[in-house]
Amino acid sequence: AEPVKIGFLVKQAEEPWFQDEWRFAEQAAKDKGFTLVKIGIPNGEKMMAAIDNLAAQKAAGFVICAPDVKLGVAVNRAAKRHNLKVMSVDDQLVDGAGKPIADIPHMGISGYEIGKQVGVGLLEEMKARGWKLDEVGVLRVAFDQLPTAKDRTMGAVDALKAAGVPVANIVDAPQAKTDTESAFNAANIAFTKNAKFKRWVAFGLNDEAALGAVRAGEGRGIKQDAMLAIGIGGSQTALNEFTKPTPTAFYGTVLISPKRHGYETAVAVFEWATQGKAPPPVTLTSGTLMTRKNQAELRKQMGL
Amino acid sequence: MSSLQFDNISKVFPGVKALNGVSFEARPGQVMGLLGENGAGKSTLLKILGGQYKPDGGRLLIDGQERHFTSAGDAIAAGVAIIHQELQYVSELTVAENVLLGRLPTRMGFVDHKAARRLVAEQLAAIGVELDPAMRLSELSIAQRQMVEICKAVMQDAKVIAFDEPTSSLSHRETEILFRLVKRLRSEGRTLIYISHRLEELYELCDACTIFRDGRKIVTHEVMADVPRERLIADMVGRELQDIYDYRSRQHGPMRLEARGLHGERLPEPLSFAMRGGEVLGFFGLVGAGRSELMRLLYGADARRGGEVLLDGQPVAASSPADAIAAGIVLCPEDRKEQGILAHSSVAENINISCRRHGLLGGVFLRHGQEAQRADDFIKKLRIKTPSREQEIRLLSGGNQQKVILARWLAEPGLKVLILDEPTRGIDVGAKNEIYKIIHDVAASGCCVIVISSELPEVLGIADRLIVMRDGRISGELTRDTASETAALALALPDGISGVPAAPLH
Amino acid sequence: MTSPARALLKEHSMTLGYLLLFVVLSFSVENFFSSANIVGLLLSVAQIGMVACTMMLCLASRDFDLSVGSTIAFAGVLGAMVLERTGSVGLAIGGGLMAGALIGAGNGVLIAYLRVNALIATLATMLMVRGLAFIASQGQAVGIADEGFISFGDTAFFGLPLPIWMTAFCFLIFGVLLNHTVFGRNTLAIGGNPEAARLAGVRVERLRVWIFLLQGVVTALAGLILSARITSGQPNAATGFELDVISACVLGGVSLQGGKARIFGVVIGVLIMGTVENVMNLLNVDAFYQYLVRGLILLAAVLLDQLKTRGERRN
Amino acid sequence: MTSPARALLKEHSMTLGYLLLFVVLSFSVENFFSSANIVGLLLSVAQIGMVACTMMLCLASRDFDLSVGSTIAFAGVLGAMVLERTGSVGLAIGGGLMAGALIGAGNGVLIAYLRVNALIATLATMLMVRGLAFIASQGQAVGIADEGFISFGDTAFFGLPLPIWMTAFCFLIFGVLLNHTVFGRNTLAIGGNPEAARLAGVRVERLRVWIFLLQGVVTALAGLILSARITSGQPNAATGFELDVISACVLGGVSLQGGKARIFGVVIGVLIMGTVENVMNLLNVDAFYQYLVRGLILLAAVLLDQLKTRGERRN
Ligand SMILES: Nc1ncnc2c1ncn2[C@@H]1O[C@H](COP(=O)(O)OP(=O)(O)OP(=O)(O)O)[C@@H](O)[C@H]1O
Ligand SMILES: Nc1ncnc2c1ncn2[C@@H]1O[C@H](COP(=O)(O)OP(=O)(O)OP(=O)(O)O)[C@@H](O)[C@H]1O
Ligand SMILES: O[C@@H]1[C@@H](O)[C@@H](O)CO[C@H]1O
Ligand SMILES: [Mg+2]
Ligand SMILES: [Mg+2]
Repeated sequence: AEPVKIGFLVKQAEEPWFQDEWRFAEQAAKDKGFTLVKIGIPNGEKMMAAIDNLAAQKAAGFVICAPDVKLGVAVNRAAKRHNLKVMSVDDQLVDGAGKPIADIPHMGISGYEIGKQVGVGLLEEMKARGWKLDEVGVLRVAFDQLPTAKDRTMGAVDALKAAGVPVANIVDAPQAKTDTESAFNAANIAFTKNAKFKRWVAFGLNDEAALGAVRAGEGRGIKQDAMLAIGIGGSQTALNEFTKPTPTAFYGTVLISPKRHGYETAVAVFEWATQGKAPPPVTLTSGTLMTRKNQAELRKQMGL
Repeated sequence: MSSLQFDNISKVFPGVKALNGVSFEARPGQVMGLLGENGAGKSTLLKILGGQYKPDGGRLLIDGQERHFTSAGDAIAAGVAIIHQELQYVSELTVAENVLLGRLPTRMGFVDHKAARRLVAEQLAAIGVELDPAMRLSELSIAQRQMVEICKAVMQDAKVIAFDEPTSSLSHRETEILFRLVKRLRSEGRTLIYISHRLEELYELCDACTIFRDGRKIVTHEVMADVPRERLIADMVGRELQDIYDYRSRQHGPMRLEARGLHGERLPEPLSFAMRGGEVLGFFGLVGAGRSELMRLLYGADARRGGEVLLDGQPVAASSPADAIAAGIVLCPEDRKEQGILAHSSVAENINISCRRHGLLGGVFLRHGQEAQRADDFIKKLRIKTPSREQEIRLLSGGNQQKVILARWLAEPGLKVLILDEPTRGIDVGAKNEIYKIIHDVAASGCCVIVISSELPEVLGIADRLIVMRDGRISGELTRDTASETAALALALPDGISGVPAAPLH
Repeated sequence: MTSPARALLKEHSMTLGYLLLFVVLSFSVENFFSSANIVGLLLSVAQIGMVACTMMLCLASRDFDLSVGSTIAFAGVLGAMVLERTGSVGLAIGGGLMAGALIGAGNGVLIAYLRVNALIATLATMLMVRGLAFIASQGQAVGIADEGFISFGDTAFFGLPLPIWMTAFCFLIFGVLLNHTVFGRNTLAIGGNPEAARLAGVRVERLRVWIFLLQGVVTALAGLILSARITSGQPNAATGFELDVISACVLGGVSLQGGKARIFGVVIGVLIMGTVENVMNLLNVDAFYQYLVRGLILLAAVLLDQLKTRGERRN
Repeated sequence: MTSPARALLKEHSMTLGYLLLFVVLSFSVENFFSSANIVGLLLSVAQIGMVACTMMLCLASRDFDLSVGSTIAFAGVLGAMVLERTGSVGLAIGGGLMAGALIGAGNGVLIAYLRVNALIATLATMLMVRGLAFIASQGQAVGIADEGFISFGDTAFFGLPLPIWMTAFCFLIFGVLLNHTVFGRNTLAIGGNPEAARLAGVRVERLRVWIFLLQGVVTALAGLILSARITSGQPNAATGFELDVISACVLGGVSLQGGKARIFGVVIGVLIMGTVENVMNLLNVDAFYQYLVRGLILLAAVLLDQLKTRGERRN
């Protein structure tokens, strides 16, 4: 018999995170003996085409990280129409009213929770360094066009606020695109506007954003001893910083596991389609703060 | 039918007073000729008549009624049709669509292509032009495109029709057709305006004429036939001119340029010719005879299928115009607008583009002072009418643009072969005379000068020797002594056609 | 070969080329030639196809429009919002189309009357309209729950979903418009030689505004259909869409220098774009290599066309 | 006013306008006129500025290049990879520049000799080069640890970091190239009328290849500098960069119809782009409204320029 086909659709195929997810899903396909079809779906239109395409290939089901969570209804309808099993990964799909769609099982992170972890990580290190909370500027590299980016950074902000950081110290640096250079330019301006702060903490939606802030700080003499940044993802961008001979202001990153997300979702959909074993409605994975010190051991633990 | 009256019309462009209080009147059933040096303001006046420009002062009256056109559409609606000096067609549309542009017949909202083709075919036939209305303009020769333009104007059934140098890209056959057409339109009682630099033509067609100089009207002669030629020229250029060809016999040097078996895509067979230094060689033929094609092959502008060019006995490896120029061969192309001018560049830039490579500072940097000086020299020498060397060339009158292109090549220091394809197209008599002088001077310095012209009197007037082409072949050769209009035409026309009325020689 | 036969062959070489490709793919790529896949393929180019019709006119008149992607997003968002507030499908569609018309007319006025360079003008509207889409929706997708509206996206007639029919209809309409109406012929004329058109009495400015207005309306329609298909108005939908549409047109032989357009070519251009994408996904081509392949195919298609025109010139 | 004075004023109206804007902003926007901010502003347009120099030539010759964004990314990735493998800064830079030259020359050959439409050709290379960047790096940022290389991004002379000096240097070089060499003049000539230029002895094809080659090299240099600044080669850097660069050029008065270019205008165009962005962030303009403002400013700038040219025509 022909091997079962399972699709794995991700919103940004170019992003290292999704490359990793795919890699682990591929691993699962090999282990369990099914065929994985990987398609990048940068927008709603491409997403619909990809689902049609899966149906044409007679796939049994698919895992999806949609370009927008509100595409939930469309995903659900299309899956039903073609009789495909579907499960979401990373970002949970919602309906028009913003309620999670119950029919679609989900495994992922909560952007907001991960953001909170960033905030907590920053607070702890500030404390360790003995910084006074009201003297530190908080730099939020913002990309609010992207819902998950907003969730993450607001999570961090809330954690910091809860610990007593004055609201006035929180500075937004909106980046025009999600790359490092845009973050650099945005951070630069924020530093200019708030020269009164001698110490800074910074974060953004991903490692690239945090890195841009770090480089901008260095350009203005705000070096490792006066700045702390924590990224999200644990990508190569972060690892590159950790391998530098001297520590930089890029203090850490909240590592989330592409392995579990990729491997387990692919297996779950496969088993659902072949054995009728429905996955649990929601599985949330957590992030772990990875720093220069614990990186090696943590990555080993995660199987990276 | 209607009379047309210009009353004290003025038009100023930055740095140029193109028209300065011009008044005259043209009556129905009359062909009014307009004459004047290049840049005298003739085309500007027609553009005002056509609603393209708004005059800065003065009135335009049709049938005694003052008219204010704000667009070309207004003028058309008022019964005015203009055939512009710069052809205005859409190359990707068909003949029928071009002719009926803006007025395509429709049926129930849809274009009636069949009716359009029929209408245009009828009109073309009535004029005497053989053309398939379904052909695209891009497939036609310039002369054919010109005939399409003429047909377009005629089909507007306008009361006032103005022709701006319509014959400048026509050869004998089409010219004949045009003349017949103009005469017919006159007999229908329309008001006609006719601009040309060819005096013979004006004498043949016009009833009256108005002469311009420097934007001013000099005089209107009510009866054209009564005005002697010398008088016209003197009024136009403001000085006396005797023999405009100014032929001077020269000593010819040794064999200098040899074209052997040049073969290209559009030529049916390989062609050869040779000439001595100091010689002026004329090429005559009807439109499409292949003269331009041959010269473009020689110049490296088109890909050669075979053949070689020898200069002073040495083969010239000209696979591009740049190579030819480096060897001292230059070509002044026939289609000024498409192939000659860099429209948005200055006069100075257009003059210096090629020759500047000789005077570079350190082999790299331009010498701006020197280039400016050179431009000014040529502007003076060729009497180019321009407010300054920095003026964009497209703002110059057609004839003056031609002079700038000529200056570009005269500025070449190592000039050995000068090829001029229709060099006096659209040029006034005064300037023609200057160009002929230059041709003779260049030849006298030992260069080869090749002149392609569709104006028979011109080639006969200036060439030492004449090569006649027909259908892509060299059909014969005439020396200055044996050359005559009849002899040349006999060689140029397809076999069996003769008795073409020759225009009177000067 | 006789000359008319050869001309015909040349005229339709792109079509024949595509048919050949299609047959080859049908035999070599599993699942390609199945009704499910063909429908999927056609659906995937429905939006591009619709907008390519008017983009063809726009390019033919020597203009350019970068704002179509944003307009798709904005019309979708607006439609979804109106639907949310009023519950009326008619109002939602009317509102979306009206917005498209306004955006298009705005582009047209800027370009035709105020003589702003088309690239810059439509780049500016692209930014502004995208901004409006974000502002109106506060950056969030606007959900659509109305079944009537959603059915625009997936009701099928004779086995083909509505969006495909709409696209086919657009090709028909605009084909006729281009070839058989004064509007179409004048469009080619102003693209081929604006001065000549003006001198012949064509109201060039007005025509250009109309072209952009039509483009706006059709694009908005595409946006509404998209929002029905994905059951939400997405402020960041269709980014990069403009280049896809323009590529499809150019692949189909529409000249960026204006004055040249063939509706048939555009159909083929659109199909090529869709087929390449479709086959790559069927063959599970790696995402990174997809960039490479897409680039190569684009090049191959125009090179082929180029060689053909060259050969033609030689004859 | 005397005519030459007026001409001078008209010639530099954009510059004067910008200076005025600058003064107004200095007084009205807090922190704008501070050395830190000005340096930041200049840094933010360093890459755009460098590439705008060659893009100006490209547009002036009536061409178009969409592949610059991808080339920036690829050169950065390649440089970082070479550095990683060999540890040699020279090889890294050499490799990056060489790759840029090849990409540029490839574009040039496609466009000049194979006569592929520039939009499609460079769209194809844009896709392919981006693909290569992803493939080479496996989609991951490539870290740079070499201090020597990193110093290209942040060493300062007289208070200004190296990238700014490089950009200034590019403006100087290409300004001289455009105005004071045959190369520049011929570039304008082929943009104005390629056929006339060819007949006037310009080796059109060769020149076009050179222009693209230069563009490739300068873009690669910009990519290498960017990678030094962000201490890694990122395969998805500089998306959308091409439109920014082209906008800056057009804002600066470079005509997309070819034949017109002024280096001074380009400098101003680049500065306007950077200043708008900078001020919006200083003023804390909401991200969604930034789209709107950017569009409006773009429009305002070209409209102003347009009105000026119109006024001129009226006289
Ligand atoms: N748009 C324009 N801007 C500036 N100057 C112009 C413009 N159009 C014409 N001119 C100038 O006005 C003058 C008259 O030009 P016009 O074209 O009417 O001459 P003409 O008599 O038709 O000459 P020719 O016989 O060479 O065609 C010339 O000096 C020309 O340079
Ligand atoms: N672009 C073209 N495409 C196809 N045929 C052409 C083209 N240009 C010229 N021809 C044809 O090539 C032949 C030679 O034309 P060529 O221009 O060399 O003749 P000519 O004697 O110089 O005439 P003219 O007075 O028109 O310049 C003619 O039959 C002409 O119709
Ligand atoms: O978009 C993010 C992606 O960047 C990765 O971080 C996983 O979660 C998704 O929501
Ligand atoms: Mg004239
Ligand atoms: Mg000729």
